[in-house]
Amino acid sequence: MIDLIYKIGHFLLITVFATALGLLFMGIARKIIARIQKRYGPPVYQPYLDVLKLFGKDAITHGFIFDFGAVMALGGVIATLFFIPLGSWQLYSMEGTVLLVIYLLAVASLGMAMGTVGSGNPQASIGISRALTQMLGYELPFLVILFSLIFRYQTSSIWGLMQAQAGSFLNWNLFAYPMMALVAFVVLIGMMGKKPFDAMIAPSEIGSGPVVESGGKYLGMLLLQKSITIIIELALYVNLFLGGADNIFSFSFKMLIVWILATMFGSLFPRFRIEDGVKFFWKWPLGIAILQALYIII
Amino acid sequence: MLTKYIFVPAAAAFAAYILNKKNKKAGATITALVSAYLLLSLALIYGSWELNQSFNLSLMGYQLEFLMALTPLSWLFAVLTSAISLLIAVFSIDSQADFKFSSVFNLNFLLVIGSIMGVLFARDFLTLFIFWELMTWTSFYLISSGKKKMAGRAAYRYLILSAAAAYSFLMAVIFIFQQTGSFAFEPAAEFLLNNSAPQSILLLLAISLPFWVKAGIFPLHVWVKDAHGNAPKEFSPFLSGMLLKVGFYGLIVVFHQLSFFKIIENTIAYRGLPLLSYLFALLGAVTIITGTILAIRQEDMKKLIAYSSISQMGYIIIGIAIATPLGFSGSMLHLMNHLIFKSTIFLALAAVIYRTGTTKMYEVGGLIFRMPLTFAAYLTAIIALAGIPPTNGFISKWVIYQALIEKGYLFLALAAFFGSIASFMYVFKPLSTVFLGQLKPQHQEIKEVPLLMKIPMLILIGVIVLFGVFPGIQMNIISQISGDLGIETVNYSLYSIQGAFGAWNSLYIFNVFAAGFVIALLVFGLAKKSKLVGLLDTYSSGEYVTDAESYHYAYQYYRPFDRLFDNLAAKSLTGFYETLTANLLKSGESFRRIFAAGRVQNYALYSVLLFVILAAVGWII
Amino acid sequence: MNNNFVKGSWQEILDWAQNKSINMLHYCTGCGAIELPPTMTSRYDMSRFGIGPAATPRQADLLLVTGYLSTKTLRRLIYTYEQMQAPKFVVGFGSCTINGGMYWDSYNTIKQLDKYLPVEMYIAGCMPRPEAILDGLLKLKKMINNGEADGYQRYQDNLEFYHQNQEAVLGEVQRTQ
Amino acid sequence: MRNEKELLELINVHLEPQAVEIKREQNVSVELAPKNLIQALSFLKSHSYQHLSTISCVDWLEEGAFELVYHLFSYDDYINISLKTRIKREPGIFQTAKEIWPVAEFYERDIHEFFGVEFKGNDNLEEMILENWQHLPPMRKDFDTREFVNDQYEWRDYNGQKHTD
Repeated sequence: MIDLIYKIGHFLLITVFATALGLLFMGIARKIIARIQKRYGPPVYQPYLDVLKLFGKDAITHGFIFDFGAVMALGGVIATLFFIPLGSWQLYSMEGTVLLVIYLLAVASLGMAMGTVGSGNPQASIGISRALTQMLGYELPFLVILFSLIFRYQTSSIWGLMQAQAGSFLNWNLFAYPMMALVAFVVLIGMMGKKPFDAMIAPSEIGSGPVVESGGKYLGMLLLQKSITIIIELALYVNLFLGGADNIFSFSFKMLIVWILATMFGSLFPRFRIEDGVKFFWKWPLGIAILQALYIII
Repeated sequence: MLTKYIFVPAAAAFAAYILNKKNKKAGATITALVSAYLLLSLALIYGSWELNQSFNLSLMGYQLEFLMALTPLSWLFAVLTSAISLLIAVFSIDSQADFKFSSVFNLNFLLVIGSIMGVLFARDFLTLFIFWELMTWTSFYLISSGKKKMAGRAAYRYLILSAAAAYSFLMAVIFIFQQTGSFAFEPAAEFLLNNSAPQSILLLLAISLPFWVKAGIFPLHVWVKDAHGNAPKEFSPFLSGMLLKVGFYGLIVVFHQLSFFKIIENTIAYRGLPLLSYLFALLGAVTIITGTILAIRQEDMKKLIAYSSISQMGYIIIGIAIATPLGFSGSMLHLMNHLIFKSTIFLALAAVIYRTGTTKMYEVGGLIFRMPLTFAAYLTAIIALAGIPPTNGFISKWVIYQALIEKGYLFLALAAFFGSIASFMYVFKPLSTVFLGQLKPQHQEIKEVPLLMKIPMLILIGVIVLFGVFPGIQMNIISQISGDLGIETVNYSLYSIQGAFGAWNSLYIFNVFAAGFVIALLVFGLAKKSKLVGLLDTYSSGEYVTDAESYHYAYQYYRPFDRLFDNLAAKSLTGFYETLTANLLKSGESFRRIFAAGRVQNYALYSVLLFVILAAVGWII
Repeated sequence: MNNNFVKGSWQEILDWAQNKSINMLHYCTGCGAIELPPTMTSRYDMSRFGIGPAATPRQADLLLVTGYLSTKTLRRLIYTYEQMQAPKFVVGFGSCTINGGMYWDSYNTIKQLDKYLPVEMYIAGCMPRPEAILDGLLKLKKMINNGEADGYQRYQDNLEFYHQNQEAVLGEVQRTQ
Repeated sequence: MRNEKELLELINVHLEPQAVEIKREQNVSVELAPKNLIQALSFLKSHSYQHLSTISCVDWLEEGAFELVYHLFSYDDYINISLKTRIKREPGIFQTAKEIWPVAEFYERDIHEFFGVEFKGNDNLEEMILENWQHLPPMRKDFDTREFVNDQYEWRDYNGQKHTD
């Protein structure tokens, strides 16, 4: 019983922490982009206010699939979160293999896609069709990278991959396999839908794409989902390439560094057309990833 | 008694044909009863692997022996066959009410079941060949009894492929018979092992040709799409779920029981895998990629899922070809799981076709509010197909990935990853265009399908989740098969599988999922209640929309992606294949004159050569 | 515990959050839209007050009517307003929305926006400069924080009045289902 | 390649114009009787005047006539022609030019909407820009905009002082 309560408490704690951290990161990103554009920018705590406001607003739904999609999107990322080691914090991360996490993230994407397309708005469908196409673009190099990492360290658990880089910081995959880390960084930007790869949420062409019909608490839930997704993706990157960390503070710090770099990188580019984005991913990141993988397996 | 599995369906077939003339529902009911009987009696003989049976026949001085036996492999396939035919038969009791050829359908369906049983229990080439041909022809009649006429070229293609493959099989078998004086598997395997390796390999390739064709492996997959597009909607689940798999049964028999892998064991190898096996696996990889790319382009839901079947067959052949314990277990798991989720998809689509009468995806939409259970079945199945935990589809793909990474087969893994990620795209297309989006005005009055059609879908949903949580049930029989074939077994328990780099534990996954969803539900439930509005009340830049028909994004859903592969697809659609086949047939007469005087084994060689040529020109359709 | 007190304070918190975070849907009907880019970008940067653009009415809190409204546009504006979720605010922009402005004698331009939609406030000018816009929006924030911006409630309470006026100039009005 | 003079010669010979005028370089104005107009259009189209820029309409209230102006352009001559014709204001019926230029259908629809001119043979004369318009066509001279506005809209009340003109 105590064990169960402890576990439930742990579940809630991690969820709340990741949400809060993700929202903070989003606020930091807005500030950074503002400064790059020589603006003052909104306060860092702006995303918290946004979420609070959205949950206070009225909302409309387009039927049960719209509701189910939002719940599935948020539930999917929360479930994924428990498999990721966050510094020394880990719930099920021993069982969490990298491939599992990649596919678990798909649950959330599927939920979001289903719910938003269920609204009956064709702009949502167009956004989803773009998002899925782009996903094929960036997942392929990323999976090749995971292939090489798993083959290199002979373990597929994230914890194990993190442990394999222990010792000096020169053991980090960032320094051991810099090309791979670079490819993963580009993939990370694609995953987070940052600037060159944001054709699926193009606000002025397709009315922000997938979230076109989401208002009020639906948008709030998708915002929470987005914030947790950011944390998952950053944590994955930090664990795989920056050697993880042994406490949550230095782990958060490492995530912050990656996030700031990704934000700055993303604020410099115009937007790829969707097939050009896929072509780009299959040309450079995939090519480099394959070369790196060949180097490792031979 | 193994013969009853063949003769009971065969006898029932004619009864069904006659009775169905009186009552439209009788045929399907009989099929259901027979399948249930087969399933039950198969369950009773589980474990008695020593069961066998033989007949002797004296013909023209030859002593012919027909051998039948039960192995774990054939037991599994037989159970799958009877289970899926039971579900389909229950489904078609109602769905065939307006089907003109339902008598012929049930006649042929029962004959197909019987002949598959014959193929599965056969332990000699003659029995195998007889039932194989019976299966091919009856299933061909079944396919062409679909409401649409099977296009002449498609039928031609199917016949050419099957007949050529059958000839090559027969030639090779007769050659072996001349050498050993027996049609049985064991002496043949012994002979092949001791024979010179190149000749054995050639003979075995010739023998395996019909199985490659049936499994729909690139470049012999050209018949699959047309067969699926034209088959009656109730037969599609069986065609994709079971009939393609019988090809894999044959391949496993050739690879393991006829000791193909033992023969090539010592040939040139790549990363510890004989080059020929690697070639097979590469064929699987190409199959995955072509099937996937073409599936994304389809506008017809049955053809889309047919191409998806082709690509999923690629995973199975990769696993079988690399023949590691994990690979074999993974592909057997995938074989079973593919049967389950693909039948679910086809049944759900059959329900849609039953209600709307169209297979074009852009002609329907928004059916979720009219057919929620069909939607649930489709959703569960595609989650499994896309390999998303916690369903059975993820487990099998996960095991196959582990097998590929373990050995470092980069390019096979790349194809597997590609197929898996891209499967999100093609399974989401019917979800989005058929079930979600705007409901067409002419479909406003549609109702959910009748109870008898719901039951099979419900059962299949249950099975998908069950095997997703307890893969140990499947691993139990798979480990017996591996043991029987002499492959090492994989460690497993009821809800976990030990991979090469870490274990899969479905119980944890399930717990965590429950926790995540509960938290999300809490967030959702504690927030303000939302107001329900109609599907046409959406953001349309201020314009008031009244026309649901034009407000549904369905046609050419992935146009940007398709644009990347337009050149490839255009090349495959030129009919190159047909013209070359026709030219080959024309020159066949002169070929015959030159080579007819040759020895029997030459025939086998020519067949193989013909096939290599066909394969080379048979660029994807 | 007084239930009304709890409700009241919760409402105050929501009002506060609302005033700090406003997503505006700029309905670019006239020349006023051109004044918004400088207001949003680095010169004036309205995002430092928590005001940002929204892509669709579902996500928006504030409807900016940036210029004259012909009757044809008014029909779309009403539809858009009804698609927005409460709490929602309307701000009229420039003299055209106040009294018709330079289109005062045009046969198909409405003269007073507040007869058709519940306007929280007008920003005068032809066109208002970014300073005026920022000043107006800051006043709106204050109003929201004090709970004075209650247009959506006024709209509900006087539905008859608004519908009558709308139908007087538009004939039949299509509304959200 | 004709110049303006040659063009006028061509028109004088073939088209029975009521008045012709070279307004300025590359701009020619021709007045025709209504019965000759459609024929003139097809004649000019066959003589390289293939582009119908627009059709405009002028309401001559005192003279009781609508003046229809067809603006043609030639990519060979680089000359604009304005073909003008006056039709009776009541009942205001004319032939369609839809058979010669399909695009004329839209211009005629527009003129019908704002002036009330009927075009025989054009069956697509529904509302295009206005919505639910119940009054006189608004561009006619006898449509009193001021009165309509006073009627339809309310002026804003500035502390009791009504806005008046």
